[in-house]
Amino acid sequence: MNIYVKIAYTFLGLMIVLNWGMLMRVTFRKIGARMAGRHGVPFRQPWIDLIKNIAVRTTLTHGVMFYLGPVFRFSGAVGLFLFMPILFGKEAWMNFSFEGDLVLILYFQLFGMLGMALGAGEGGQPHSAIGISRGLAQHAAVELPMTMGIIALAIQYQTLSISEIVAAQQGGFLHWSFFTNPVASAAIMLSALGAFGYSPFNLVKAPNEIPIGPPTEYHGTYLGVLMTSGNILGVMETILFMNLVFGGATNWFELIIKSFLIYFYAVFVGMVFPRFRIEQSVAWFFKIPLLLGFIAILMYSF
Amino acid sequence: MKELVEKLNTKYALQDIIYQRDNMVFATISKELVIEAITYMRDYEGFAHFVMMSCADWIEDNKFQLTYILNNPQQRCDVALRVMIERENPTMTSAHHLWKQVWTYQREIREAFGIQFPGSPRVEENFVLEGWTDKPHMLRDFDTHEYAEKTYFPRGGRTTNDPATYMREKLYPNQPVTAKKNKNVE
Amino acid sequence: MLNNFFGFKPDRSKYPSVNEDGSLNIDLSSHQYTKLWLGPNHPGVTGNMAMELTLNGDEIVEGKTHVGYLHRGFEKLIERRLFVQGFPTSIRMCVAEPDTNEYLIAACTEELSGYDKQIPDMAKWLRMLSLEMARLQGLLRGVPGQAGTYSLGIGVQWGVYLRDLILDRFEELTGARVYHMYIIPGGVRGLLPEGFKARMEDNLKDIDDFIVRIKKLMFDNAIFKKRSIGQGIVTKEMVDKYGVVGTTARASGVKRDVRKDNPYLFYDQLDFDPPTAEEGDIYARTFVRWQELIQTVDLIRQIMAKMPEKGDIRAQMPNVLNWRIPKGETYVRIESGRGEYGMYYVTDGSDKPRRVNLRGPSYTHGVALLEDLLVNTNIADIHALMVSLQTCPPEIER
Amino acid sequence: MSELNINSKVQEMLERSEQNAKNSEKTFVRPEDEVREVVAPDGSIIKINPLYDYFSGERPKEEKPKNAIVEKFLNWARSESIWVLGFGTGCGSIEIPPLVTPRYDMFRFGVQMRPTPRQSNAFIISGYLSVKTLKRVIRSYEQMPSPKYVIALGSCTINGGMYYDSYSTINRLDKYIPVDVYIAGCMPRPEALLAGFGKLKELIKEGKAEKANEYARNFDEYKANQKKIIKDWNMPDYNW
Repeated sequence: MNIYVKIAYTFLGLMIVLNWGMLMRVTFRKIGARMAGRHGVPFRQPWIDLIKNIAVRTTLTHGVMFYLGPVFRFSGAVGLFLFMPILFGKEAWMNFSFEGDLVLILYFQLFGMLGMALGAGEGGQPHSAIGISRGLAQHAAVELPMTMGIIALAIQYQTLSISEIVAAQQGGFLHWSFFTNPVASAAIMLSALGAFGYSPFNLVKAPNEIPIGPPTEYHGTYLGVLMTSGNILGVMETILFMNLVFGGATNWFELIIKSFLIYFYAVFVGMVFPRFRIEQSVAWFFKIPLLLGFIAILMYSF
Repeated sequence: MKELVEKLNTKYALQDIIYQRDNMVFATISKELVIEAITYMRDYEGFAHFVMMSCADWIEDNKFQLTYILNNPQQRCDVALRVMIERENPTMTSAHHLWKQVWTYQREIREAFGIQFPGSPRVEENFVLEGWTDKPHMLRDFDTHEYAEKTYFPRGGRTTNDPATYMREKLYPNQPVTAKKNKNVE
Repeated sequence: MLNNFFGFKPDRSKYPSVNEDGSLNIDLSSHQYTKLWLGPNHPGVTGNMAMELTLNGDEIVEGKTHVGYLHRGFEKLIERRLFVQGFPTSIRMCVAEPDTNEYLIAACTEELSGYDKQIPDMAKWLRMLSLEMARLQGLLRGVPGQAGTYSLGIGVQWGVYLRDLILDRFEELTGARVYHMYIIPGGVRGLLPEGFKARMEDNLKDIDDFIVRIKKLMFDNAIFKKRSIGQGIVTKEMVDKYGVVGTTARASGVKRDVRKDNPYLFYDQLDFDPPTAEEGDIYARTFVRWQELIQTVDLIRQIMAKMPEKGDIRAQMPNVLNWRIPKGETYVRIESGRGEYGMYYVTDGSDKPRRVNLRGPSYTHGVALLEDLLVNTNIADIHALMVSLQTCPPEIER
Repeated sequence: MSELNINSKVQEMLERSEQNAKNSEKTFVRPEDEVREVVAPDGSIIKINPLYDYFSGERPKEEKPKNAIVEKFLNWARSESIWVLGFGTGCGSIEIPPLVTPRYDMFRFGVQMRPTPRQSNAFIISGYLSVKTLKRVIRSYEQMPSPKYVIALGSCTINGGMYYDSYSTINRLDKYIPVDVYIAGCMPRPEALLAGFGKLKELIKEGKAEKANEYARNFDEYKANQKKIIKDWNMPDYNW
């Protein structure tokens, strides 16, 4: 395929992912509202919020890193998108995935968080600093079991390429890693709860403890960029878990259904559970998910 | 209740004993004895619950009245001890060592009435006001209306009527005045 | 043992070191401590209140409360208003449960002027109904609010909706939604509207359903238990030392309820038993309040059943505009949703009170007790601690 | 020959008198705001003046809309997405929980709560303001990015209401910060608040809600009023 056509497809894909992310978020806000018995925000709300944030007139800065924080987060989200095969078997939507992209994806997950840490530190708000240190601590705890599960999958399929992992899962739902390797899948999906950042693991933004964590000082366009990258990240995380555990997607319809259900799993848990404290959260990930990750690796090592 | 008041009376020479309710008595005690009395009541008579501490300004007599209200949770009775202290350079012995919440009351009274409680923790800090430069705000001779009119920007068109005269004028304009007229009408 | 390992708690008896005068030796320039102001603009602080915290990591080594952001000078304002003009002013002292203020100032003026024996029975029953409804609406916000502090917001949404229904009943009964001015000196302002009892019973049925649901949502929830058990413990010894009252004292095993100890109105004719717990932590306090919610629903049913159909609702009172009360002083206490709520009232024989002083439970809970409980707490638990002590800043500063 | 030929003795005296004048100014500086020397992590000693180093001392500027047609679209977006600062300044904040719960659900109208002033553009002054709170309100208001709107709730913000004679609460809010919408009543019902939001939306759509620019234009007047009642002014004149 021509590289220019490829770039055009990538931009189109990014737009689709961004809009799907916004729609998905607002749908879950509405579902949450219905649980409470409310109507909730209208479906157009995230787009209007984005326009309004860009339309804010005053912008002020605390320094260079304050600019770069949202940029880092956005590049983390876009990087995650660039190297992720979105639809299996369609060359146009494989993006720039290559052999060994799994390692790069794991790195990009952390990239946005590090950018936020630098930006929030420059902002000087104590709540930002507390939030981001909580975020990094929890991220380390989430990464460990998740990486163990992913390594177990890599050993199982003998590859570090996401497209090959997806390819190995084709041919009926019983070929999904969820059924062929339940232990590793469980480790990944339990730590996925932490990656999505819904309650009980929403410590980073914890609204009534440290309002609202790292983005406290961010406003206007900065916040718009943060919101955009947050929406892209949300979808890309679901696509990652879909590719690893639930057999990927071969068309857009399948992608929408699967990513919606995976996201719904995180929101569903978040609706009925309060929030952990940071040490409880870290301890939780170091108990069952980590144990499952160990077992998964051991199972395929011998 | 009666025996207790008798006992306290012989020990601390109470005055103006008023039985407000069956289980509530008000009495005046001298300034020097009050801390001793409430310590005795807490330790030996079971008045473990410190209800509140309050102050009233009797500007006509040039006195402040400090009231300590104690409650006996077992016997379900209350004793309120009044202390009259001079209005000039008012100072009172602190009771913060008896109950943990007393310093809050003392801090508030220090700010509102200007009564000093030497030794009470954080008593010099402001409690509710910030940057207050006028006289203590709960004194009777501090006119809050005048202060508000002078300091803030009252919006025009606000009228205040004395309810008694206003009602009489509006509702019964032809009726002669029968009720005793108010002295304190502003 | 394992639990203690994960819930690592530093030993605050060793550091920070204590100076000779008893203050903590905190050197902010040593990079060990952080000064953090929480509030007044902070969604995790109940009401408009600030806390000056010194942190070591995210553990609090010293906490100071700053109040006064809601100070309106009520006690000064009432001193320059007639007795009856004091009513609309006084009920705004605490917005969470305004009816208790109404009853207190009515009871004080009646007692001092000697009219307390002439209040008709019907008025007393209606007063009790209004007070219990006020307690119910406060608890409907407060009980799920405890889970809300741990970001379990769904119960709050249900609870506030049901509270709106109770406020509708208040509107029927009194004409106002939040500030009712229903209890006036000498009686109450009106009889029950037609069909009130049936509509109230409908709402109480909804609340029964809510009570069951909230139990599953909160008290059977593993993470809620994990966050609240063992946190913010008020021991039995602390109850008298700090002047702890109400549900907070009852959750520490001290059965103290003004409705039982010093019955006012017709509370001695009702059949109830204040719930207690022994642990004294946040979970126990919330659980006691949840039982209190059940009991309040039952009390409203009892009151509506025992209440006479008709009767006088007001005693023969003097012209309130020329009303003079002889010199005297009194202290009246009742049990509000938060605990003993009292008013000290001094009259000097003129047509205005000499001194009015409110004693709210938050005055001790929210300043002295909170400051001591804050030490060694995680900043994540501050909101939960404040809500569990039912801190209501407007009644601290008035 | 230079015109300003001040000899060194006089210069010294002038400096001393200037110094004296500076010292005699009554300043309310909290201990943590005083100029101090701090040891940086690398061991060097740096001087910190918190009031000037932590805040920008720049005056607010008027920010006029640029393109009328684009502005019309942006105003529509602003009106449909009102982010309210979650700062309950008075007893009116008891009516905020009903607004975000099933009965009155203000999310339907695009009104949402934000916990930090940086991200919010509407400020509900919920009732009476004591002087102590007013100080915080001014700071929060100035930290909000323009365009920003103020909704004043209750009679007490209009003319003092029930507390007209209180020594602690202000009487008129519009002397200290510009107000877009007043909602009368004590206390106003949630429906009144929803109607107030509707009114604010209309104002924004018509392009009339430019009170942030008015604040910048009449900055000195507002500051004079604020400083008249806040006796211990220990913050910068305008803090971003």
